[in-house]
Amino acid sequence: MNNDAKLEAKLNRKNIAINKLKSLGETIIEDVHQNKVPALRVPSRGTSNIVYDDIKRHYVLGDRYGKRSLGNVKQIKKIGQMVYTANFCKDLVAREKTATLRELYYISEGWDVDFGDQQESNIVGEDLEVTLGMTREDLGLMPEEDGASVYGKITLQEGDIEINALRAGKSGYTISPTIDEVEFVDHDVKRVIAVETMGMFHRMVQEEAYKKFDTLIVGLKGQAARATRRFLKRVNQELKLPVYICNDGDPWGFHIAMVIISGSAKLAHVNHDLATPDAKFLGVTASDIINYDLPTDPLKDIDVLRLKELSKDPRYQDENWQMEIKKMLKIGKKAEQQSFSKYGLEYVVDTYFPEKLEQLE
Amino acid sequence: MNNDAKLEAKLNRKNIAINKLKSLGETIIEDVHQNKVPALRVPSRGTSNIVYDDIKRHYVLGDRYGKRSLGNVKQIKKIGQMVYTANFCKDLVAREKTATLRELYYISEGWDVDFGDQQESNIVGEDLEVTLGMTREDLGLMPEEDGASVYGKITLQEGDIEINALRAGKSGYTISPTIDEVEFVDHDVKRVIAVETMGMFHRMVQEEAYKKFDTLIVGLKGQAARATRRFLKRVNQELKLPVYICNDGDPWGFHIAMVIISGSAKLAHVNHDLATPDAKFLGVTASDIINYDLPTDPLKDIDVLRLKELSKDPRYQDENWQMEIKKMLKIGKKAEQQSFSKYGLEYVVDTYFPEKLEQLE
Amino acid sequence: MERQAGELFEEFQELTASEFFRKNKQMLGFSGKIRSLTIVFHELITNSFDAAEEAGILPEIKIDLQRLDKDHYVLKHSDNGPGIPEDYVTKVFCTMFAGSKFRNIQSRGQQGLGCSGCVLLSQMTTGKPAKVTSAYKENGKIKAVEMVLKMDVKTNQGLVLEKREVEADKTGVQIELHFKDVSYSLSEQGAYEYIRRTMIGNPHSKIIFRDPTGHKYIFKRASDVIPPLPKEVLPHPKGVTADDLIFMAKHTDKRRFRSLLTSSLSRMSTKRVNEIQEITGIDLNKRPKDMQWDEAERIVELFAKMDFMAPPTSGLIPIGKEQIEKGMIEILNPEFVASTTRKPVTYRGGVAFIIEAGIAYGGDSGRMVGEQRKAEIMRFANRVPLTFDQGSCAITEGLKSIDWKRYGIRDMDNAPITIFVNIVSTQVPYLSTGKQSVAPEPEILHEVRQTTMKIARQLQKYLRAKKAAKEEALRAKVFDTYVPVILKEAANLAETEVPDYQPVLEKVTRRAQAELLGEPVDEE
Amino acid sequence: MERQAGELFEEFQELTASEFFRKNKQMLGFSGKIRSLTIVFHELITNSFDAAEEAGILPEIKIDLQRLDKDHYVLKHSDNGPGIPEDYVTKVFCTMFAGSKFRNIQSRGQQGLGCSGCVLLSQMTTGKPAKVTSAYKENGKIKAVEMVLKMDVKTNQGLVLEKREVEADKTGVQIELHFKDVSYSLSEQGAYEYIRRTMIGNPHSKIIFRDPTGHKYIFKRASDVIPPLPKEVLPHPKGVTADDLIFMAKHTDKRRFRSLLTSSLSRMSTKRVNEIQEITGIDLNKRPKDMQWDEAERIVELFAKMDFMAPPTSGLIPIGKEQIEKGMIEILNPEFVASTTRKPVTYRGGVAFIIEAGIAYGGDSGRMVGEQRKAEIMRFANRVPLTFDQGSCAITEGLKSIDWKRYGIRDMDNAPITIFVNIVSTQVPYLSTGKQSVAPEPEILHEVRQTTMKIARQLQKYLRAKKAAKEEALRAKVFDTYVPVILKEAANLAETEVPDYQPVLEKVTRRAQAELLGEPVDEE
Repeated sequence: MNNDAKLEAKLNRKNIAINKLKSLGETIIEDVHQNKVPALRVPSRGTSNIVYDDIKRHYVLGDRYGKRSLGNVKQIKKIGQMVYTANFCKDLVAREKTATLRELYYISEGWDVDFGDQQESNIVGEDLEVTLGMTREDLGLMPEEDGASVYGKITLQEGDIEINALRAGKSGYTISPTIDEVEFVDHDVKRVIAVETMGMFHRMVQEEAYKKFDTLIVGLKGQAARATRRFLKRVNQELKLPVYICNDGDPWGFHIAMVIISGSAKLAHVNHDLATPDAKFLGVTASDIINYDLPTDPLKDIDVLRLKELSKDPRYQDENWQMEIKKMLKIGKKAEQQSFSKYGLEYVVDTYFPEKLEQLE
Repeated sequence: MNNDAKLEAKLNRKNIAINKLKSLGETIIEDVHQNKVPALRVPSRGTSNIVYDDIKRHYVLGDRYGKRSLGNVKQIKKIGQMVYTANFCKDLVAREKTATLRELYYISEGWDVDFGDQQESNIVGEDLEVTLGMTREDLGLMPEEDGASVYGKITLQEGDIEINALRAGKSGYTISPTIDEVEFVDHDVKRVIAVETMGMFHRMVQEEAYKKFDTLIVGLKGQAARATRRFLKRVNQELKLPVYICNDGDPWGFHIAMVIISGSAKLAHVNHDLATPDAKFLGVTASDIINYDLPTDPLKDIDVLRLKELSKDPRYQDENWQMEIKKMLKIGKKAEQQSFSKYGLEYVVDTYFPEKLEQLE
Repeated sequence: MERQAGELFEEFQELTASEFFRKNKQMLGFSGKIRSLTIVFHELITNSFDAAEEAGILPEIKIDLQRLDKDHYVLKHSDNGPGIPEDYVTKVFCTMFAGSKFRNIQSRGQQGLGCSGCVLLSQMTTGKPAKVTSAYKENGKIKAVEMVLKMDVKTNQGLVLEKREVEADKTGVQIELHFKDVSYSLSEQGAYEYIRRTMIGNPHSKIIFRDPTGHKYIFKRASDVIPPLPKEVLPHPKGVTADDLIFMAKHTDKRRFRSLLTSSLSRMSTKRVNEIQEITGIDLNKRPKDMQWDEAERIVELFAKMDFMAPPTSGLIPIGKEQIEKGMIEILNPEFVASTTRKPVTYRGGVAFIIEAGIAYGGDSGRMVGEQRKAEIMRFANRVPLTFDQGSCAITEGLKSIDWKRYGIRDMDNAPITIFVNIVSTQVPYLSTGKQSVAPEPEILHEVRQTTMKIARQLQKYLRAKKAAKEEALRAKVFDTYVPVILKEAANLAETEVPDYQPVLEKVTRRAQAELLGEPVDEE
Repeated sequence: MERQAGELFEEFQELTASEFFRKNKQMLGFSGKIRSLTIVFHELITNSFDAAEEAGILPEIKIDLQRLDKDHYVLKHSDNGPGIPEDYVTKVFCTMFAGSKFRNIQSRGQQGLGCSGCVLLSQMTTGKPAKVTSAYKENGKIKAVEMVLKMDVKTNQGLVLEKREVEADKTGVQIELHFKDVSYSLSEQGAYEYIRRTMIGNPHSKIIFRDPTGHKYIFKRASDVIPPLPKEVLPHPKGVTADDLIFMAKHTDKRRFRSLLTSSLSRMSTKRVNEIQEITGIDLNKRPKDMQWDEAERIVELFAKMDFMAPPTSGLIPIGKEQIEKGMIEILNPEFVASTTRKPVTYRGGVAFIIEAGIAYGGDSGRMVGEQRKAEIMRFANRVPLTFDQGSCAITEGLKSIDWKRYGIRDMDNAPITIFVNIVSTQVPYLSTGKQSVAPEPEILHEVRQTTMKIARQLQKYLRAKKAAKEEALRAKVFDTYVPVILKEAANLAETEVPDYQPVLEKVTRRAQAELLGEPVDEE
């Protein structure tokens, strides 16, 4: 994209958001004119309306709706909160500003229909997302948390600033919540490797894994933030880079990878923007634990429970996952990423990654 | 400092570390030659040996020692772990590498005296720090966690890479654990404002607080990491910049500030490298809660307990702190940084900060 | 050094019941100072009630408890019952195992130990004799006698120390007893609470009680209806054991076993007897005394397999819904009360029983503990309050197993509620010697639950209606407040004028009311 | 319709003790199938023990329990005691409240209800008569008689259905009883466990028990010493009530009250009697029968204030340290055992008692629950196991209040430990009717704690020594393993040669040993 196209795309996103928000108000006013009790149809986010889409390979929302009616005592406050929040967002988008959900919550103090607690304002934020079919980032509502750290040969543009993720410090470039406003200017890598812990991130930087594997290194810091997932999806789609994920070898590490790959049930309404179905889980697998004779901890009750849940999850129905889950249950053990240090600090980069990448590519 | 001087300083640090580690081994071998049972004297880190130093304005270790004797069944393993760890660190420093405590733990699998759990290896790491009088970063043992985010007009050098913290993305430059290897190249700011949450950080970036106040913005992400504290101390000492801290208005926010200012008891042995006694707490104070009529939550039992603890803590003996703690206990309420949004998103930058900075400067 | 048997048996002796219980007074329930006094109240009050009702008199009891010294009390207890004929006075008060209540009849007391036990305790702790005045009708005229009595434990007989005829204008018995080693207490297990509960279970009675501080409590009659007298009922075939049959056979005046069966058991027709004869092959024409144990056993085994009509329930006289409510209102002054009496059913195949229950909410319901009212459970068996051993009792267990949240009581323990449950039966299956808790037979548990749940639903309805009234006011306010501001904001969002919303506001208010009242709501 | 008193008393009747208990068998402890059978075992075994010991015979009991049908058992119980003279057989087995144990003497049973209660239960549940064979010496020759007996509850007397003389070569009683509605169980409250515990409390006895599966358990005698016969002891002045004094006065053959006092109470000298006369002003020369209640009361009040020597303890016969340990070793085969018997002390001012306790650790100590051995508490009163109501018992309470961690037992509940506690007294203060738990008198609690803590210290010493032995081996290994590798690594760190560390290694090993043994360590 050239700069004009970029600007246009940005303006376009802005206009769509404003129009959608406006039409929400119009629906209500139109109902009043027709002497009907105004009501909004909000797609249901209940578990029974969250469906795994085999084609898209991630969770999507089904077609069930809930109602927020002005004529219902329990719903009237919600509808009020939605309208106020919509006005607030419209103002944010118009002024090209953002706010956190926490700020939204405090802002509501001045409203006639305020939020009882943070939980309430979070829900209304999501209601707005699903009702309008837009992510909350589009509406100017940003998460508090920053995304992952990125290290490697990629150049990004935020506003009029160009950032080289190889020259942003040893801890790399931090993906900000406004990742959708970032453009990819240039890159010289063949793949992306995301790792669960910053300990592993720094190890890879230190051992120059970015050179050895022509890779971007992404330090997830545990469960991947929305911005991180959006970033990974974008590098995968826009730059056609394969994405590999390497986490701790336990059900929680598995699932951090899976949420990147297939999205979460909770965010079914935005998974199309967040899931990267082509991303691949590199390790640590139960097979790795055995093959590399890693130091382990015994599975706790909660780990076993979680593994059994995963084995029934539609996202894990692939043969390989099933096999790995069974194997882990059988050996009754888990291992951390960093446990490769048993063989020396360099082992993971010198031996493990090359072997696993060869298998997957 | 010119480049030669820098290089020399770096080499110097490296040599000191290696020599200190080496002398640890020599002490033991010397004892054997003299037919004595080898024993190491490790400064005690028990609470009774942690003393608040009124002159230095932070906690320091007292002069009590514990013994690790080769002749004591309970201590022999500890002394073994220390010697092995010392050898490992010596190798790290020599090769200019770093490792995390987690990696140290796994590495120990190959030793004859390994660690039972992570807790044990952490303690031995600290034992080594106090025995040698060096920070663990000096010994190549890095924390997992990254430090704070920094935004504003400062240029840093990591190795041969220069980083401009105004051009590292909206989330700024991330202080890496190896902050001591970073040089300050240039800056154009008059002060540093550190804030507790990334929400507030992004608000300040968005409202261009860095321009309005000629300031660096530091996003602490809760309790400040060692690297962050080291960074703040260095900008305060080396660049003579005043440091202001703005946190949530509750005992935990108070204490995040206080640890930056006066150090923690737990790290008494390295506070001389970490504490910034001239840093100032900007808010949110109990007075702010009243003066700005902020949205509040009632103090919980644990908050009240913590406030009462703080009021007895030697670091809080100054009149102002005592007054603010009493006031908070009296109103029985606390408030978050972001609660200023009650008056609109810009209020905190447009009104609160200017008013408070004027008071403090 | 071995000794011969003869030597050893030189000291062999027999005790009378009185001697025995003198050594084992805890077997009469006299253990602990508070409990001992409560048991005394219980024995004397139930005795007076039973006597008055049997004679068709509305019971009225006066109790005067004076404290002479730390643990030393004088109890004066007088009733308006039919009195005791002179000849029986010593037996009633001084002979253990003597009484008129050994039949298969619903009654409050049952052991023949009650009154004589009180006299024994008095005598053991103070050495003082009992003073009894009995006024009774003989040939239509009132005769009254005052006696001073001691119990001779060696013979299990009363010794009359003094006796004189006195004047009396109405019948009744008065007894005066001294006690030491007992204690008057206001606790849940104390004498005062015993009286209070007694009044709830017996609203047709009146008790005037002067406590040791001199305070006089008058518990008024809430109803003037004397409960109908329970009739003696023949045992049901499913409720007898082989031993019972043999015992009947031994003490009958019937000539044939078949007539013994039909005359001694309920629901036992000639047709049934023939069936029994045919199936068992036992000759039922034989004399009762010739009945063998194994024959009795075979008959009882057959009983278990046969279908009989449920036992007759004419012997069971519940308090009744109206009376229970009167009693609860009189004593608890609640804001809501409900009660119900179930139909008779049986446990263990053949023992009939009735459960009745009441719930009082608000007012003086519940028990003050410190500053707060807590829920209280009042257990009764045949109108008698059960004071001790509540843990394992079927009533407690049944009530605790109810999910009170379903009935709108979120925190049952801390609700201002009194729950009353009475089990009525000729044979209440007590768990322990003291007759203070009912065995958790499945049928009894089931009935306790069902009965209570039924009235709990009424309580729920009441609480819900109370809440609904509160809510209606609230709702109207909600719409009035929110509709205008929301529409203003929506217009702002749509960048248009605020429309006239009066018709919509009226519509939603109307609909909300309908919804509240459970009427159909017109959906668009 | 009012009825006159006379009418109402037409049905008045008196019951015999047997009739009474037939209607109230739970008062004899017969409630629940398992408990009923355990109580039967208890009554018969204690009776046999008491009889044998009184006659100076080492007890040996054979018990044979057959199951005929689901709930139907036949129990054959025979002992080697002195037998019962023919004339007393029906009284012992068929008359309630008859017995020889109503004196102030330490004995196992005490109520005069035991054997006749078992016969009553048998008869009520099966209708079968009891078969008794008694062989006893008369004028030096053995005479034996076999009787078939029924209890006539209407008269509280035995009916002899059959009787014949039989041959016998040794004395003893055998009884055969049928039971229904009882159940044999291996649970903690069942009959088997009752026997096992009995053996620990009575190591001088032998029991051969054939259970319903036909398995024969032989519990061997661990000791050949017959416990000395407890003597009857006069009551201590601090232990009597006014009622007791009056009762004594009534049934004495002394002519004067002063001689009654000196002859009926212990520690009561003429000097003391004179003191009493002087202080109370009561003329103690008067005839006992003239003693007034208030005079008795004043004397008892004075007793409370006077100092008396502790009661004589010749009446108290503990099992003794050696015997307890023999019993525990025989039954539990433990790796460690300790026991102790305390000196007599008194509770409530005048009742003497002795506490003795034993601890067994390891082996078969404790109780298997699932896969794990859990601690068990065995409570005894006068050598008789207490099976029920353990919750409120002074023994349980005393043991639970001990801080076992102080004695090296971290998780008491899950330790392989059996704790034995026996209280010996002429008057064990039972809490409940069933005599299954001891009242928590402060003095008893104190003694239980002190006694147990004393032997717990011995256990602690044992456990510590065991642990120390283990550790010593471990320590030597630690030094051997670590010293070389640490010094190698230290040399590596110092970039120098590994020095000769043999002397240092020897030094540390020596020092560690010294430390372990608590000897002074030479510090540098």
